[in-house]
Amino acid sequence: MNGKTLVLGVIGSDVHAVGNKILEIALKEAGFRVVNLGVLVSQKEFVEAAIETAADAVLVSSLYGHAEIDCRGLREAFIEAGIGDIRLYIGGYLVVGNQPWEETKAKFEAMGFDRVYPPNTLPEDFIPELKQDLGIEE
Amino acid sequence: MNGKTLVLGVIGSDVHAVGNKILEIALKEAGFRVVNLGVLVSQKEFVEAAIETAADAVLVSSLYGHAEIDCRGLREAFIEAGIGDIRLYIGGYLVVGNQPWEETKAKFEAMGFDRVYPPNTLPEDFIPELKQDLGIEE
Amino acid sequence: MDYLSSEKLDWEQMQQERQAVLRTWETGREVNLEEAVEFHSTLPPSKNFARRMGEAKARGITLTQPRAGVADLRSHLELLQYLASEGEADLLPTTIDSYTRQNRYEEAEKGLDESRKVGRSLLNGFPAVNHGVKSCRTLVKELSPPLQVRHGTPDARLLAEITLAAGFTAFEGGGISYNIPYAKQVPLADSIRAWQYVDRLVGYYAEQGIIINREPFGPLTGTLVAPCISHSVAVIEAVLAAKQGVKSITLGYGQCGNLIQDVAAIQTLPVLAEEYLRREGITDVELTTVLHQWMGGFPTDEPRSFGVISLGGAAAALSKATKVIVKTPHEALGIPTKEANAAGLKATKQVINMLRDQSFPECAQLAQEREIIMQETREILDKTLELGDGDFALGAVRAFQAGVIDVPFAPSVYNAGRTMPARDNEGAVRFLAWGSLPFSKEIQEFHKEKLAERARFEERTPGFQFVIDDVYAIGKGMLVGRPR
Amino acid sequence: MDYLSSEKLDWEQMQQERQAVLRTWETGREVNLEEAVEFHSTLPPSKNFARRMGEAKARGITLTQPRAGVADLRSHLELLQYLASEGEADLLPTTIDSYTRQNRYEEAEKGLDESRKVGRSLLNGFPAVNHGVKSCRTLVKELSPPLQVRHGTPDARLLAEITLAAGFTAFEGGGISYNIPYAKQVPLADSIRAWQYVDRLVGYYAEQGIIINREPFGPLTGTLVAPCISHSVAVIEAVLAAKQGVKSITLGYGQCGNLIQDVAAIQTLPVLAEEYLRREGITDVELTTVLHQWMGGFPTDEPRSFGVISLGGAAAALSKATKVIVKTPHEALGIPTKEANAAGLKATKQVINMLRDQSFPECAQLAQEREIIMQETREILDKTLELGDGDFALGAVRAFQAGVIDVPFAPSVYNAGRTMPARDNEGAVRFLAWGSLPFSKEIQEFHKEKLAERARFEERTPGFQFVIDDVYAIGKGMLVGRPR
Ligand code: B12
Ligand code: B12
Repeated sequence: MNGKTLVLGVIGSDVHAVGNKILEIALKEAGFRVVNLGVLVSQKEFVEAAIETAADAVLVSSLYGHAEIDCRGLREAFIEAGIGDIRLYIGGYLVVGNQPWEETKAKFEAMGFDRVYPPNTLPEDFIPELKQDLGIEE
Repeated sequence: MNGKTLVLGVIGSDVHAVGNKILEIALKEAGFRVVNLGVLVSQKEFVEAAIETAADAVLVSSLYGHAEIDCRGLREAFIEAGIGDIRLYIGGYLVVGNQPWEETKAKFEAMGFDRVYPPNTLPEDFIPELKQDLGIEE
Repeated sequence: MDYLSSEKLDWEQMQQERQAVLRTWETGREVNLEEAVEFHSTLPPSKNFARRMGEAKARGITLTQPRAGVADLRSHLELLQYLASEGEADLLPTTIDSYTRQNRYEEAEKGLDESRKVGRSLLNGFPAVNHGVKSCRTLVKELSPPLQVRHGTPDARLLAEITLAAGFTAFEGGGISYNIPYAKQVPLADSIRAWQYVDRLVGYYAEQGIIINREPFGPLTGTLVAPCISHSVAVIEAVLAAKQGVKSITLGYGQCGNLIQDVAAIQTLPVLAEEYLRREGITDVELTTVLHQWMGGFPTDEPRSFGVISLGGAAAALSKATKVIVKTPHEALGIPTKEANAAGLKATKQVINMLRDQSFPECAQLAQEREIIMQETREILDKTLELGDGDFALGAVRAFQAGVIDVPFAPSVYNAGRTMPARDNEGAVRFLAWGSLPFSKEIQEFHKEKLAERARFEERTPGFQFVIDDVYAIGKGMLVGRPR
Repeated sequence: MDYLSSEKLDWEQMQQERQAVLRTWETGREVNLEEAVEFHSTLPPSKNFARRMGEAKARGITLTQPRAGVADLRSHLELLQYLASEGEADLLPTTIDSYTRQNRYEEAEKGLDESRKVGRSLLNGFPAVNHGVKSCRTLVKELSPPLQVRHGTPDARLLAEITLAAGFTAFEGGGISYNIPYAKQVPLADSIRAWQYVDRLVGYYAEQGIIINREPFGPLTGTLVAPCISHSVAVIEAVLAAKQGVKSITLGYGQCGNLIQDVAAIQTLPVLAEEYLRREGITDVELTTVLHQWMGGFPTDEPRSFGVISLGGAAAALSKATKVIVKTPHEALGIPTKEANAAGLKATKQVINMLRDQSFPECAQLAQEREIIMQETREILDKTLELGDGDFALGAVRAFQAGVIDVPFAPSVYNAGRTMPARDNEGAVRFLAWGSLPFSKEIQEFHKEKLAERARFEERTPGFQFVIDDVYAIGKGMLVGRPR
């Protein structure tokens, strides 16, 4: 255990569960305490879970293409709840169709995500970055 | 029989025989007298056969991509032989690779071909035109 | 749950419920059953999905069908027209967006509005409820091939009312297959009951002489779902549908990747369904089959995706599935362009046509695989019936509760999630752990031995790493997730 | 023709001929056998084609190999590098241009010069003779996978001298397979003799411990060539090669499209070759197999081509062919771009990898198809031996003269061209007319019945229209050319 807590979930009306389950396993194996909210998670549930568990970061997944709509105001919701500086990550298929990645990335960064990951990101691709961000030494 | 004679052949070092055999059958069925020189036919052989058989048109095939080199001077050879106004047709894969068709067509028209056909032309696609060109009524 | 039984709903008693359902969104007002039946009777037989399926079955050929749906009506129509002309799709879909699937019509409306504003679809499907009967009917009128609604909706009562009234002649889904993989908190009894409504509505149309095709969603979570699991769900939903008067049922299965297992799966589906229907005394349902090309994670490049797609086409043709649901070379990139969608259809059609006069030869391995699938499925279904005191509706709820039916990777809290599927040494999907699946000793031994064989070959102990490696394998260009 | 026999050429006596051959083009001077053998011995084993094939056979996997060649050395190198990295080709080719194939080195030189001038290849391949030993060696040095020369040259003596001296470790072709489909007026005795020279050269290398792989060209004209025809040629060329000391032979076959026939064809190839080699007392040759994806006319669009390609990949993997020669989605458009070439490789690799742990199951139909192929081939080969007084070299010449071996659609005047191949009702290639193929009554009846079956199904009389329709069928998205 590395002492850091992550809240994990698939936002909105999205039910893609496979990646979520795999992520949970990979993050636990990497030493995190993982609070997995599963699929169909609302903004409110993310905020509440982050407060309750004193999370260090929230990892949002969105696979089904509606992230643009579902994530609007998410950063603001955290700010309102008094934990506006929590680290926010998002990954998956963030828009409908295959659009230029740089645009998509910029769009979600502007929405307040600290890091935005493209489709098919493997655990081994981002866990090192996550550890670095949270100041975990290997 | 429609009274018209066609000389048929695959020019240069080209050995693609299947289309040539199918063309022979289709043209015979359409009523032409067909003199099929087969594959690996030189310019000289085309000219001689056209003279010998008093052909109404010469149908050159080239499938293997070297037509640009092989057909240079073909029209001139017919002119030299005194039958410079014979109708010349060409069809097949005329250049190496898949290049813009309009350019290829223009290139071969400039070389003296009366009609230039793209790859995968079926007998039913060009026989009507051929008949029209040669003044055959149906 | 006391109220749940598989008995046919009383049409008269259902009218009150219908009125309530139709009031949940304004377009519900447009539904007029009498007028709808009349409209259906004016449609040419070639637009009837059930009929096309029946013909294909009789001729022993495999039809192609894409998935496709965008927010705006015109764009959706153009998309489908393109897939019919350029993609030569035999059957057409209308894939519904995810808000509608969760009955969130307001969000769907927002998405639809914005999509129109920005000129591209912000929704991942066509919000048919928001469009309403009249708009949907435009699709039916303008398109030649038959149309099916494809979605993933636990409570699709309003969606069915609207699309069937509009003239759609096929409707995918079922109380289990559109709940367990597509919802988290919806009690199974609720979705089964909601789908009995849909089936009863289809049954009503049948009583008026309008045959509408129903298709339980075969692939479930699309990821390492062994045939016995999806077959059990398919058979239960077929029986439940038939009991409400449905006359045309297409049984589905998602390609697993081992050719023999895939062929055996398609071959056994109608055999098992017929068997359990007959036990209920039902013999007048036309059963057809559908193979879904690989439903799990795809490779990210187009050429490799074409490979996966073609292999799925081959499995469909060789097993003589009545239709094949086609993936696209953009599967791992995002919702496909219309060109990519047509490309998937064309590659599939080429393979299917080249194999149309061939079938997978009868052989010992195939027979054994069929036997295994049938025995496993019967063990699950018989236990389910036992738990339900002879009733599949009740039995299904209790079976899921007990883990007697258990879908891997399912998001629903009503699914036990105690099995661990993994590929054997030839790539067939087996169980590393079967949780509470009511397998006999014989079947348990079979799975153990199959995975031990793989473990020996790979020189590692069988375990969860198999599952993870197998989840990624096809995306990485393999079938079996071998250690690297 | 008196001089023709299959006996091993005397190496000393061959030296005069070698000197003459090496003088036919200036680059011949660069050949120094001793130095070449030394160069070969410095190459890592991973660059040896024969070795890679042997390993793949032992592991039961199928390797991929593209076709590719452009005029200029740098461009050719880059092309091959791309196919190895992006296309993950296991084995690399160097496809030779058509002038070189006809020994017209001057025209090749012109084409090469002009290609350099205009900056694109005006030649349909790499003119290796014109490039010479040193330039060709650049390829061997810079590329990791093993390299094969692929061409279609009746007299490839100089080409072999140069490319083998350069370090190529595989050489396609044979006295029949690179004459009958690739020439018009070259007497068979001449090309067989020229190829005995090539084989003897390879045998010389073997004597020095350098194993070079030889591959008779399996598909011949690529168009409705029944297995018994290509198998007969493959076996004869294998025996002729082995008699000159060749130790590694890859037997080829061009996919016909009926899966069972294709699998049976690959399975029977080494069985038959071994049988006839053993009769000659030869047991020390390593035999491997290659399936060529469909070699006839392709569909003009890419998605459909991917379908054909994938099906070929499936046939190769399920039959456990040692390698597969890959087509591209540009096949019916022209020489492919490097991207299209890599795309064909990737689609194929995906299919092969997904099927690598599966094989076609043993079954009655497959066994029957194998029996048919073996009986047909033995009837042809035994008659050939009889005509040749026990000698395959002489026998081959006389067999072609008599139409005992007869390749459909071949351009050569030395081929009888009296057979009429057509597909049966399941798409397997059979004979509508077998000309003078020495078929027994039993086999004749088999073909008659198979085509009568198709005729009954199509309600038309069997005849030449079958052939024409079948030639176009795959290009038009079908396998069997049904009437429209
Ligand atoms: C399996 C699957 C399904 C299953 C899901 C079953 C289930 N309940 O889990 C079923 C069949 C039910 C399904 C349904 C639908 N699906 Co779906 N599905 C897929 C598919 C084939 C594989 C997904 C998967 O499991 N991958 C394997 C796992 C391990 O990978 P993963 O999910 O990508 O997660 C990894 C990474 O993305 C990353 N990651 C994920 N989240 C995060 C977060 C952070 C912070 C980080 C760092 C990393 C990260 O790590 C994970 C582990 O490696 C993909 C396409 C593909 N990839 O091939 C489409 C896909 C995701 N689905 C899609 C769609 C649209 C749908 C539907 C709307 C139906 C439709 N219109 O076609 C419905 C949606 C239902 C709903 N309400 O959500 C689209 C999304 C399109 C878009 N965004 O443009 C895709 C891309 C297919 C496509 N090309 O159209 N689907
Ligand atoms: C079969 C085949 C072969 C066989 C030929 C056997 C034989 N002896 O006949 C073999 C395997 C031996 C072969 C060899 C080669 N081939 Co080849 N072959 C083909 C293939 C697959 C089919 C050709 C065919 O038979 N089609 C069926 C017949 C019925 O159609 P057709 O030939 O096109 O003819 C029709 C029309 O074109 C038209 N037509 C033809 N001529 C004319 C003339 C007129 C006036 C008109 C109106 C119409 C017309 O009517 C015909 C009947 O419908 C094509 C690709 C394809 N089309 O899928 C490549 C193809 C033609 N081959 C090609 C090449 C390059 C070669 C080789 C050089 C090897 C190589 N580098 O890969 C050698 C050449 C050897 C030589 N010296 O010629 C290239 C040509 C590329 C280019 N021009 O850019 C092609 C396009 C493949 C490719 N994409 O690379 N080939």
